[in-house]
Amino acid sequence: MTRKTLSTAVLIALASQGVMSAAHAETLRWARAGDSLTLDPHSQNEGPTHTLAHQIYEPLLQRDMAGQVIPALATEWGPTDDPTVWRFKLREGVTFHGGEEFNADDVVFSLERAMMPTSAMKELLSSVESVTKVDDFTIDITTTGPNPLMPNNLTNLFMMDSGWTVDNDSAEPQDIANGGDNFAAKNANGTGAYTLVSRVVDERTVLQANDNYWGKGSFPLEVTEIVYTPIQSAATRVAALLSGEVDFIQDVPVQDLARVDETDSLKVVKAAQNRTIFFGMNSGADDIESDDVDGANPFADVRVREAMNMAINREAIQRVVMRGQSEPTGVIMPPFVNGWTEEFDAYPAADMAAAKALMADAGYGDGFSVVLNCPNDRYINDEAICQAAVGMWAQIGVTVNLDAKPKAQHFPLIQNKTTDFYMLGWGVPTFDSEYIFNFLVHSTTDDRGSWNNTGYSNADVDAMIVSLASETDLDARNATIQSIWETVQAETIYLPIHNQILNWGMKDNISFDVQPEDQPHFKFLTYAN
Amino acid sequence: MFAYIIRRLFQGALVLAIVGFIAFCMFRFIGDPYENILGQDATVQDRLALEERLGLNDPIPVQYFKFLGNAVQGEFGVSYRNGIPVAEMIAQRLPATIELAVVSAIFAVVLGVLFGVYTAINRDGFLANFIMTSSLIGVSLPTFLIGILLIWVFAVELKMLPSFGRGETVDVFGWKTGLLTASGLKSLILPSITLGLYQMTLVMRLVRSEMLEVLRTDYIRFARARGLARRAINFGHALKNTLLPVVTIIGIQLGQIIAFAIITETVFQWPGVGLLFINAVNFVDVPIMATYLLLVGTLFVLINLVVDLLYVIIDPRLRLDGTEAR
Amino acid sequence: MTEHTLLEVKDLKVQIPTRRGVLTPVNEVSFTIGRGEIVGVVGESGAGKSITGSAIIGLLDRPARISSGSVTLQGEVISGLNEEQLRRVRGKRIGTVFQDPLTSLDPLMSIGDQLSETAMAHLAISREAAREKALQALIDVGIPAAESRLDAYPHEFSGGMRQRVVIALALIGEPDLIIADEPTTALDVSVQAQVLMLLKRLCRERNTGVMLITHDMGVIAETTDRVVVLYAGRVAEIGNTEQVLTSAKHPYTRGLVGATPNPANMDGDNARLNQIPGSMPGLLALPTGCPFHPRCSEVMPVCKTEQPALTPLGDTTIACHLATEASA
Amino acid sequence: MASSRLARWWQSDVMWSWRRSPVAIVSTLLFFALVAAAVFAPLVAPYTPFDPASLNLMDGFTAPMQSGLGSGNMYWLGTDDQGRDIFSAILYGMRLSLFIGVMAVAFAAFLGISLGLIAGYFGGWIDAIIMRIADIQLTFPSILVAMLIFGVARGLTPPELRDQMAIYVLILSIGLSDWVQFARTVRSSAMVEARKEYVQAARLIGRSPFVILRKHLLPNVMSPVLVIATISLALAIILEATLSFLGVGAPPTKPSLGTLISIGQDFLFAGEWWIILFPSITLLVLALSVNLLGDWLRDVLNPKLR
Repeated sequence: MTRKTLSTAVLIALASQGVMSAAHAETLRWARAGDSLTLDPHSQNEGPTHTLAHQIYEPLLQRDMAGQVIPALATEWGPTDDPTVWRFKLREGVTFHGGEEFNADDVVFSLERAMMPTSAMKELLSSVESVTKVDDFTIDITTTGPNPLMPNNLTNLFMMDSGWTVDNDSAEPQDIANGGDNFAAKNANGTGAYTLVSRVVDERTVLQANDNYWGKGSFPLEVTEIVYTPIQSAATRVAALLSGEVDFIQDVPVQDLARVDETDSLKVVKAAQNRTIFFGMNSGADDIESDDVDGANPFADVRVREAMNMAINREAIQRVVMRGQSEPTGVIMPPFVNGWTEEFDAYPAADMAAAKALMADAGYGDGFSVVLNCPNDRYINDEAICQAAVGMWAQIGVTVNLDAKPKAQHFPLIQNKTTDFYMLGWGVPTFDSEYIFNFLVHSTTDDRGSWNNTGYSNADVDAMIVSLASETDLDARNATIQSIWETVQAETIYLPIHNQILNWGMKDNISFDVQPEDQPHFKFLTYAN
Repeated sequence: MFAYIIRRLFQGALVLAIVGFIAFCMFRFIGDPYENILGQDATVQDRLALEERLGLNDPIPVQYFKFLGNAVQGEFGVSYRNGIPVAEMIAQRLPATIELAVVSAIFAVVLGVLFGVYTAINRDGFLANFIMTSSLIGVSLPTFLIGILLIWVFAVELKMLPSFGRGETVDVFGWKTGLLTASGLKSLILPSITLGLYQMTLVMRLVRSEMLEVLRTDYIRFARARGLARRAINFGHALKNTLLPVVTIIGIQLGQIIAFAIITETVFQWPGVGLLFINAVNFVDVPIMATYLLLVGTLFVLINLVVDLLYVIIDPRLRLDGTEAR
Repeated sequence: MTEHTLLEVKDLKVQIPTRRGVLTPVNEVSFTIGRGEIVGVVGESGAGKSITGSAIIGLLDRPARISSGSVTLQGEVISGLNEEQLRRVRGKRIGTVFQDPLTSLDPLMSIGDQLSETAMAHLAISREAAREKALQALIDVGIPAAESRLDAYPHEFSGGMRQRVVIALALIGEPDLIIADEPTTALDVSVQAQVLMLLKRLCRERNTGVMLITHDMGVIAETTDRVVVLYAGRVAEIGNTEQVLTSAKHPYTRGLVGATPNPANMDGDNARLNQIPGSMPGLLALPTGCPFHPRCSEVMPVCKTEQPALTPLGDTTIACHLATEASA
Repeated sequence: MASSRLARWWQSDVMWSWRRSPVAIVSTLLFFALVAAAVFAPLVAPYTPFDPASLNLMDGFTAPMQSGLGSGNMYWLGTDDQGRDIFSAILYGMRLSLFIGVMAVAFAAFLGISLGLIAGYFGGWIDAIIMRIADIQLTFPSILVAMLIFGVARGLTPPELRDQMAIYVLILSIGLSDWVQFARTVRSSAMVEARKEYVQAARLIGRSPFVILRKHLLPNVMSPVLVIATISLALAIILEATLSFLGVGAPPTKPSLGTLISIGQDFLFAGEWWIILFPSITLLVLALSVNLLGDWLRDVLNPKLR
């Protein structure tokens, strides 16, 4: 198995690094915009919640700081002769923080727990039919059909101790929506590098290095204590870093990067993020309400969509709004996603004259007006990007009324299909195009297309998307992905802007790479001296 | 007297019920919690199922009376965001807000009364005019700007005071206080100045103008004619009479302090109920929002009641019948 | 000044600078009050009575000030004293009774406290002694059940009772002089006489001089020994009360007396009051010469050009050209 | 005739003390200069910051007295993150802030005076109800009122009207939080006036209450109302800025002074100080001049302090 050898190599490299570093006591004061929502690892599928869980709990496989899949609680894995059955060898000699031994029963328990109705992780395991114990340190996962990418779905699925969880009445994931409150939401017992010392929600969480961690020697583990403080206001968060009250922050506002970088004791580390920002518009309806055109939908005309795509000056947005902290793109996926090509990524140069000509061709030479819905607290400078785009479209005669709102009010508009023109950002946790197609391209049905608010519906494309799930021939599968993308790009159903770049600000004696999913694993962190 | 308190409490409860209902109705328009609860991987089916489970399909009055019925029993529901009982979250956050509000109020009232008395007594003095004019700067800048400027100067540039949070806290009979540790006290300085400055200016200006009026009354003139010492006149007679209208305003201002704490807590990441409320607004966490409003409403009703009672204590004219406190 | 003289006001001039010029509400006023003597100061409103009273105890409201002249109390000039020195004069040596008992008392302090506070400010006595004294003061002014009312607040007293309290406050520092500014004007007619009699009795008992400011000739007649008539800030006439009432020399005084209902000057069916025609001029528009001349029934040419000097005429002293003529 | 009336006005007590108060003169001049600049913003401003088509994004973050990279235009006070000329944005933003402030105060004054007159004139249960509502209103802090109204209005208005909606919601919510002061003051004056003979007489000869209220009571309460209105204007401008900070204020495409400041605070640590500094100074000077004016008016118009 090539995957296995690669993983082993990574582990060896890490091990040697780990041996070199000194193990002195270091407290890391860490701040980001939001707090983890719960300690129950299966109750929320959300970035900050996973980040904290990753310090305490571990999945079978995890992504390292470069985004590569590496072994965690599984040491070896691969499909068996039956392509619907995957076999995982488990790490031996691992104990939970409470002293319980980790074994196959815990894995079966944890994965089954994650598939329960109250779990927020169940979609990631929707293709899983059963999890069976082979022996104490081997399990099999059976899927409904061949699923070549199944392991990618396991990197955020954390392992809990079956005894501890059941004994504490937490056999089912915390049902947040129904007001469920369980022991596991406030307490934690993982196998991870850090144990929970204390936690006050939204205020302060303290973690301490796990003395019995199996990865001692394999990971640097230089941080011995983590103090995690959510700081919501961007200005205050930066101020806390500048004044030396915290050592490490996520979500540095782009405008403050230079200041942080120039400060003697601080530095900024960057990496491309797994998230593309784009505009969607309702091209499927015959008429839309939020425009001033009677009886017609200007977005239904592909020339209008192309003109609007062409009017966006992505470089200007990158330079001014994002201060260089973005990668302009012509497709709604970041480069590391399977299916990405340079051709798709190429975007049209801003050309107002050509755009105006297209508008005239389409019969909208005098322009039209429409409402754009935009979040103002979700993506990096989301509202400023919308404003800038509004100005650019104004130059080709499209009067866009901007309606910017907090994410809690913005996303329901998309999900309830009550917006005709909106901004959205999309991350691809599976690193594969199918995930994008399922949510954003497939026409809206009960189990697909829940985020496709464009009204775009193409039976051929839908059929191709459905076929991806069970296609075992990777080449054929990739070819299908290519052809779906070609259709999607030709129709300009979305207007991509850029891929975000992640920035972490930290003390300059810290050596830490930015993880593309914005998931710092502090066991990898090292200090310069 | 007793009947009077009962009547005020009854009125207060009525006010609360109305406030709660208006607030509850209004929240229906703020947004939907679905996306936040379910995450981006959710399907349409998931959403419908959630709607059913949360009871969001019930008519609004039904939802409201459910909420109110539970609230009377001290059951405020559970946060949509992280599943923790609202009562628990509020109880955890309340000490932070109360400490901030009380310290700010003390700052505002003590300095406000002192400056107000000083500027009234020395009406045309240079220092008095200077205080009066510079106090106007305090009310001519929005609170959030003052907070950010304070952080910029004292935390970022001078590195003298913390920019966020409430420092170390100590548990005293279940009440987490920051008043007993050095870092807790240091953390209080900037937020309480930010929060109290505006109110201080208001109190000061109010005390000054009331005091100026009182100083012109016959009984002050008569007190002077009786040959009482200046200090006895200014503090024994004039200030006491000044405080009568001031107490009402201070009561109202205390309510304003709790409301404006939302801004201060946002700027300074102060872990109080105001920050909780703003987070809840962003997250459409209706149980928290509704409970916060009820809490604030209750506080105001109580403050008003206390103010009315204080009135009776200060003003002997109200003691005999005591039925009408105004 | 004789040794019996308690207070001497000499050429007192009070000025108020305003945007329309300097007003002189009190202009070269001179008079004396002897020990145990009750002197009435009478005139229409705006004549400068109250300001004179305020000027004596140094309680002029800014920007009014004494621009010249002097006030001498028991041989000591008190018009130039500083605030602290004046404080020791007020209440201790000069007691004051204001017009409106409703507003003279601090509504938030019990009258017992107000009394003992005043006593302690002036007499070196303990709190208990002060309270004793306060009780005695209340008994002296005839408050019934005084002991039980020490802790009562002003609003619990009727108007007449309140003015008694005010008198008690004025007397508690054992002053030599009382300045009573319209002490009964705000009271019901029925209690006016009682309060006046009380004031008169107490002052006689203690040999306290009284400056009784009023616009009511009836009060003057019943209470005072001597009377000072003010008109437009100047003394018009000073004399024995009886003499002034029966044979006033100044046309203005005659007018005042004639305007007061009095059985003595009512004759049968023609019983009607004499009115002084016109009204007192504003301080900004004082006529030249004698300020009274536009209203005077006996006006002479000289009155329009020259201000008459204060001249003794018989038992009284008047400022009128008639007097000058008579004496010339 | 007109000139003599003007002369009489100039000689009036208020104007007399105005001429003698340097603070009053300076603050009046400042205030009217700012108002004029705001009213004539389209004529004064070199750019049109509310027109998105005129913005050149590449001019963003131009420092004061520098030329933008995109257009080469010169910007006296620099530009913001969208390439908007700060100087022009301040003028237009002040226009918006003043409009919201004046309209909010006018609304509060109208509501407060009407209710205050009615309560004071009629008394009884009408008075009791109105004053009870006022008490409830007082217990509810202005920012919460504004946030709630804003939330509802956002749900109810059609999306294309949201920009205008924000402005009227601000007017409504600031006005609603402010009428109680007017009502209380007017009520107490009205109660005193309503008992006077001329009003009783007017009542007896059968004049309608409306006429009595307007002709007899209203003129008597105007001077305290003027004082409250002035101070409320400053408060309203500040409150508008605060609400913009909380995200319930004027939209960033048409920024008010407060919105400009809250945009600018994001760039304070980044060294782009001009985005926050100039709007803050303008807000400070505007509110300060109104406050000083209000202070002076109160001293002049308050007979108890003269």
